Amino acid sequence: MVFGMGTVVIFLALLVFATGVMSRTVQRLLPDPEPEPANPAPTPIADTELIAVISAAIHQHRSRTK
Amino acid sequence: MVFGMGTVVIFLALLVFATGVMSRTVQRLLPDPEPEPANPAPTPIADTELIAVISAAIHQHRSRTK
Amino acid sequence: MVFGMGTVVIFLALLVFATGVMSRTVQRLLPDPEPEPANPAPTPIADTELIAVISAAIHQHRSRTK
Amino acid sequence: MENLLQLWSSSGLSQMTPGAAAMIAVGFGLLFLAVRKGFEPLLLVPIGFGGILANIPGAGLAYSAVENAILQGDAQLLMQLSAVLGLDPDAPVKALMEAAESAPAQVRSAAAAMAADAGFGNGMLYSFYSVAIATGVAPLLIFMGVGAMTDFGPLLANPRTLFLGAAAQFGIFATVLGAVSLSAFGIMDFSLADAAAIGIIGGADGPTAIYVSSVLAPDLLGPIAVAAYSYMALVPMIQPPIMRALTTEAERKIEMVQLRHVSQREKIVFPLVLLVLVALLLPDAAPLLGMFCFGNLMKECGVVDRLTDTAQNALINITTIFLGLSVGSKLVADKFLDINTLGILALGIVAFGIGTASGILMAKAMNRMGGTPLNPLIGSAGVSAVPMAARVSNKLGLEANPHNFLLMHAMGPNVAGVIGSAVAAGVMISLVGG
Amino acid sequence: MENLLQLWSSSGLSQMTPGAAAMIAVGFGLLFLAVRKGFEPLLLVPIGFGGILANIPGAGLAYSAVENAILQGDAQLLMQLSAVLGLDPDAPVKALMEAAESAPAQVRSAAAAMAADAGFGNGMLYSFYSVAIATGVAPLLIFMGVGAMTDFGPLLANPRTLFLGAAAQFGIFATVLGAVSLSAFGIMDFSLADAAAIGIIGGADGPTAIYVSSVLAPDLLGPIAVAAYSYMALVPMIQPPIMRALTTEAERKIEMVQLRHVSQREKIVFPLVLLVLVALLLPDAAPLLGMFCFGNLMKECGVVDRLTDTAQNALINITTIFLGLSVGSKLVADKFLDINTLGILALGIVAFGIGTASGILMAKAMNRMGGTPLNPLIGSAGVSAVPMAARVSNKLGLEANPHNFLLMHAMGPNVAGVIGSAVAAGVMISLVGG
Amino acid sequence: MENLLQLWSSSGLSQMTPGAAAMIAVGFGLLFLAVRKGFEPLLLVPIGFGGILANIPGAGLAYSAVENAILQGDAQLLMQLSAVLGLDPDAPVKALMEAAESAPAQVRSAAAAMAADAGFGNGMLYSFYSVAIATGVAPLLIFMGVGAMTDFGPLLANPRTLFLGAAAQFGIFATVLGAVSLSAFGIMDFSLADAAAIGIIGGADGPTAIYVSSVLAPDLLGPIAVAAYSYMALVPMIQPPIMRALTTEAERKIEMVQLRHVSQREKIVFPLVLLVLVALLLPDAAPLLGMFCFGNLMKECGVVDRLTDTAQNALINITTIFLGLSVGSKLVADKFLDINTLGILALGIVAFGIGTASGILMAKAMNRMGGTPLNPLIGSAGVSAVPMAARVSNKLGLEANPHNFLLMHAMGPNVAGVIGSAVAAGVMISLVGG
Ligand code: NA
Ligand code: NA
Ligand code: NA
Repeated sequence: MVFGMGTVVIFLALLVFATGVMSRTVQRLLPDPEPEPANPAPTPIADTELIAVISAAIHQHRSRTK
Repeated sequence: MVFGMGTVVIFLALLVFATGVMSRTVQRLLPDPEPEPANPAPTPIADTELIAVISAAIHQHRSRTK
Repeated sequence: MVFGMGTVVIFLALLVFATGVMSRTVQRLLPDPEPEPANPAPTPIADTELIAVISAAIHQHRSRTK
Repeated sequence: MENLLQLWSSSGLSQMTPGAAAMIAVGFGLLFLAVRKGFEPLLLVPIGFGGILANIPGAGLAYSAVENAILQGDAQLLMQLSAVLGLDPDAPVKALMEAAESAPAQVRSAAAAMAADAGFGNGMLYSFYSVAIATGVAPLLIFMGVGAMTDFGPLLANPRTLFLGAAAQFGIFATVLGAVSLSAFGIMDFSLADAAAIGIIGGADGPTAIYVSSVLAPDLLGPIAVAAYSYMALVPMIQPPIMRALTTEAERKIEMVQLRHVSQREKIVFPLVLLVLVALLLPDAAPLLGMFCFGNLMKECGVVDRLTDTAQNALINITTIFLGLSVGSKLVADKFLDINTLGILALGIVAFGIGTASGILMAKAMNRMGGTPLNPLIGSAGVSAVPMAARVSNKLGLEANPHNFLLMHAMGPNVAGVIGSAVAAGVMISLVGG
Repeated sequence: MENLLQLWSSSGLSQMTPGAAAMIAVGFGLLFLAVRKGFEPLLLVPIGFGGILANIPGAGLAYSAVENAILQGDAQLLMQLSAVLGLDPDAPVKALMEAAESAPAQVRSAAAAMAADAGFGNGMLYSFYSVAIATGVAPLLIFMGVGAMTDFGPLLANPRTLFLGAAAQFGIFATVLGAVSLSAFGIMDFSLADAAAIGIIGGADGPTAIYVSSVLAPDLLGPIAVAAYSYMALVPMIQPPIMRALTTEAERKIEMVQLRHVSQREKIVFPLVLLVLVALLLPDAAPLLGMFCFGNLMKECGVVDRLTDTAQNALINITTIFLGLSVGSKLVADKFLDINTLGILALGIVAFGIGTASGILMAKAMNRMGGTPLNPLIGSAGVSAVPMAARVSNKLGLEANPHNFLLMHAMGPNVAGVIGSAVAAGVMISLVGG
Repeated sequence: MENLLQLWSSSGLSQMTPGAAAMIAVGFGLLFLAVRKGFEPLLLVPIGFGGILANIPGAGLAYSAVENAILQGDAQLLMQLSAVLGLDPDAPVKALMEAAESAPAQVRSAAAAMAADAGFGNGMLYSFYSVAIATGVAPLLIFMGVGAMTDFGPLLANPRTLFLGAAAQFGIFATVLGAVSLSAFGIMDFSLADAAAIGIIGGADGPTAIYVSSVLAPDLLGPIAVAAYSYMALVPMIQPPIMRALTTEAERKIEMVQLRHVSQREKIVFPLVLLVLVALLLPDAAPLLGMFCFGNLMKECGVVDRLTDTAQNALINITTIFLGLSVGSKLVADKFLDINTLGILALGIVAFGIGTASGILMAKAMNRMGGTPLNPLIGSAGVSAVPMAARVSNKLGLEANPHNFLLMHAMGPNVAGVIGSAVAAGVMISLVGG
């Protein structure tokens, strides 16, 4: 069982090491591309769109509750 | 077959009896906790919340219909 | 392999023929019923309904995002 | 040229038989009823389509590897198979096919090994049937899903309606007697097990009928399933005349008192009460009613909503697809085109009628014995066919009295009918199959 | 009259044994804990319900066809089965049942053929168990789904927390030694394989425990699974006293620096790094960790979202239903009501305690060795029990210091604990099962 | 110490072979293509990952119990297995492995019993393969799902485009001839069945290729599936040069008349017409096209929407996960790293090229024969690779004429190509496998 526990610790120590190497490598060689400017702030919605949204919501609601 | 039909009737009669006992026991010993005041009457929604809701609905709608 | 290719072509030729016959038959004998006037133009929604819809949307949104 | 001949001899046209053609027509008929008439489409579309596939000549989709080897193997293979199955070297194909189904398990597995070595495999629909129905798992999963969709509230508010669900099962037992009598008079040829499986059609519950029939009479599963689902779809046509004939205008006008509120905890405990009764009294109904109670408990307990959602949707839908196609595999001509099928269809509708009548008469009897009066129209809902039969009760109630909303009242006997026919199924398996 | 006797003799009441009654009570107890107390309901509802079904007398739902034939067959069939299984004609039922499980594969298949010919079939829960657990597939699919729901971000931001996940596995190995000692002193009767399977309870990871136990000790799977999920649910009660005893007020107040941002690409590469290490060093952990990494890669790579969605929902839910019912099949009285079960429950809670303590002590030791200080409260999260253990760390941290949000910091050791116990599982299988 | 040696000898590093390392690299290559380049990620992520898992040394995930016993058993077990498999006691491992696959069914089941008694089990990926692919069920369910997502509207509006889908299958048959020639000249070593399975790559339809290959050449399934999906992903690179070379600027500018409206009822009847033709003429295509038509009928009939939804989502996703991992199990080094694999890859791309060219030339020929002119660019879409090939047609059309929207017009031949290659598959199975 000492061997068993030792194996677990050694395995995870290797994983700590490998993860460290991986993270540094990825950060240097493969940085994430510029994050896209997520969801832009919701702009005021025109009346027609409002109606459309609401009717979609109604429709959705009905199809759910039927 | 008479035995068969008899068994069905006796089984369901026992079930009527057991259900009655169960219902009375539960109502006495384990009444449902005070029902939470369900959905409170929809209060007037502030404009910001309205926008949030609508944008959520739009987003939902789009992610559905794409 | 010539037979193989020939079979494919003959099969699909028969399918072209059968499809043509089918389409003409269906169009003559089983025309689609008058299409229902889809979703009627969304009429102005009374205030109470609006509130109901919005609270449904909120509820839906919350139950989704919880 | 040889290739051409090979293609032609393996084509469907060259192998078509009148029986196969007739069964393909039956399959199209079922599709027509399902798509145009709205007859239980969730089951009859897969069943009808599976029936067509099963009868494609030369494809062997509904046959096991051994059956395919018998039907398509060369003379030498047939002789070897005859030897393994313990038949004469020149035994007819029909005898081989029967032996392939009824031989002892080790003989069948030796024959299967021989067919596999000769390159034959199980047909697709046969495989579906083996996994979905022969093991019983598909009807049980459907029952779990149905349980997860059932609201016992109306039943708990008025448990007396369980008697209506009991009475409507009389159709089942009367039909068994009918089937046994037909055989006694030599008109049909049903064993007691066959008769029991046929009777269950009167339970108006598709998965129960399939489950019982897979245990007691697998050969009759095709016509029994088709009859069960067809008649369930026909409930709005079959029941009203019987309901009108057995009730007076005054009875149909009876308004029922509003149902009491049923607490969530009662709904949680009820499936457990039912489970205990089943465990104590009728273990043979434990698979069906156990899965039903399990689905219902998942729904009502409120702490495993993601499992409930899956049981009500993905899992029951997947199961329905395979169940339907598997039932279709039993629509092969040589099993379906039989005088017995007509007998099954006739007995099935009789069972429906008797069940409907018994439910109504029981409601009238209960009114005579006193207590809050029941509108006898809800008695017919005891056959199950959820929720169609309850809707029929509601419709006739409204016709007689425009303020008479029976729907919720009829849901009580309606779900009681599901329990009732599952109990009847357990009784049948216990008496006949044990 | 004969019918009545037949029905009565096949009823549950006439066949009820005290053991079955006790196990049905245990099943209701598990349901109560799951529904009222919220103990891991996703698993304990199906397990509890399955346990009740398994013990319905006469239904035989948890038994194989051969076992059902032994329990319900007539004298002649029993003699034939004894002959096939290589026992005396008058061998007691208990010996037959054991032979039915432990005989060579070909003998078992001959006995199965004989039972099938006599009309006996596998019980529903036995079939579920065969497909879902005996093949190992259900725990693996759960692991895939868990992988598809796991965010390794906090772990990648602070990989040192992997050591906490390693330390907490000490509970596993200490428990194995404990189980072996108990057997050496003659107090219990566990083989080394049994001990290894019991130890894994200390990993606080249900599917891992079920997987290891299905490989090393199928007979103990019932109590092991029940112990694992029950103690996982009890983490908020078991851990806090140990955490308070082993840390000072000052240590609990340590605020941890905010975690760095982890890029998407690191998250994509990490499961592959883990997979390579597993492949190179510990192939016996490859099924568990391979499926875990697969699920995680599907989630992070972002190009197979529809598969990820299915792995996180429909597939894991379906698997959970069958896994739970299958575990329930191991709650039959004659397998569960055993002094060993008490030993398993006792050893399991010891394993939890030691794992919790080891995680905390490791955190304190790492603080002594320098580097950015860790709040030792996150050490206890190394046992896994995701995300409960991390929440417990967070709660105790907030008690000591209202500005101390440990949740994200504790998620690192928490998911490390999942990896750690899967590694420990591989080691066990390699050392004991190989 | 002994424990350490046991762990080391069971580790992957000590058992790693150059072949396994190379195949793990191939697996990572497939993942890279899928994740970074977007090559058919839904299939290539599971296939690539499965390929890595299959080659983890010592894990034996892709091997049956018997194969694992041969690879890891002791000398005595190997001698016993040799005896059962009918080989010399000192037969080399390679001979044993071959016998384990090709021995008669009863011998294989005796060997399996022996391996089970010695404690060996089927590897996880082997189990997935047995259930998902060896039975044929996974490709069929994918086909059902694809059917449930296919809109035949454009095809029905212009049924002549079926000829384009027919012509593009010429790549299949030319490739079969090529593979047979390569073998005749001794360059490769393909049987006729192998050649037929390889040819299907030219059908540009993954599930069809896997289905045919599982029936005719299971040993080549790995490279065939990889080639099929890789080339489908490469369609935007493979097709345009061929399309430009075979068409004139004027031809590419041809605008096509708008498609007529197709009624819902035509769409409902079409899958039934196709089914009848298959039933009458080509039963060997019935499983593939039957399930395809079934899925399409469910979608169009509009009365079983919940089944359609499941077929399009949960069911096809679950199947895709298992199909991909199962294909990965065929990427073990000793089956994949073979000169034949290079031949398959080379023949596959030739098949794609010929199919593309045939489709275009057919469109040009049809224009000469009169009728409403077709833009020959839509001919290339006849290879299938839905909807990629149609998008390529559209893109080249827009390049030549900014008002020329070919997408919907190309969808006709595109779905015709799916039917065409399924028909070709049926022809192959009928001619070669029968
Ligand atoms: Na019923
Ligand atoms: Na753990
Ligand atoms: Na194609």
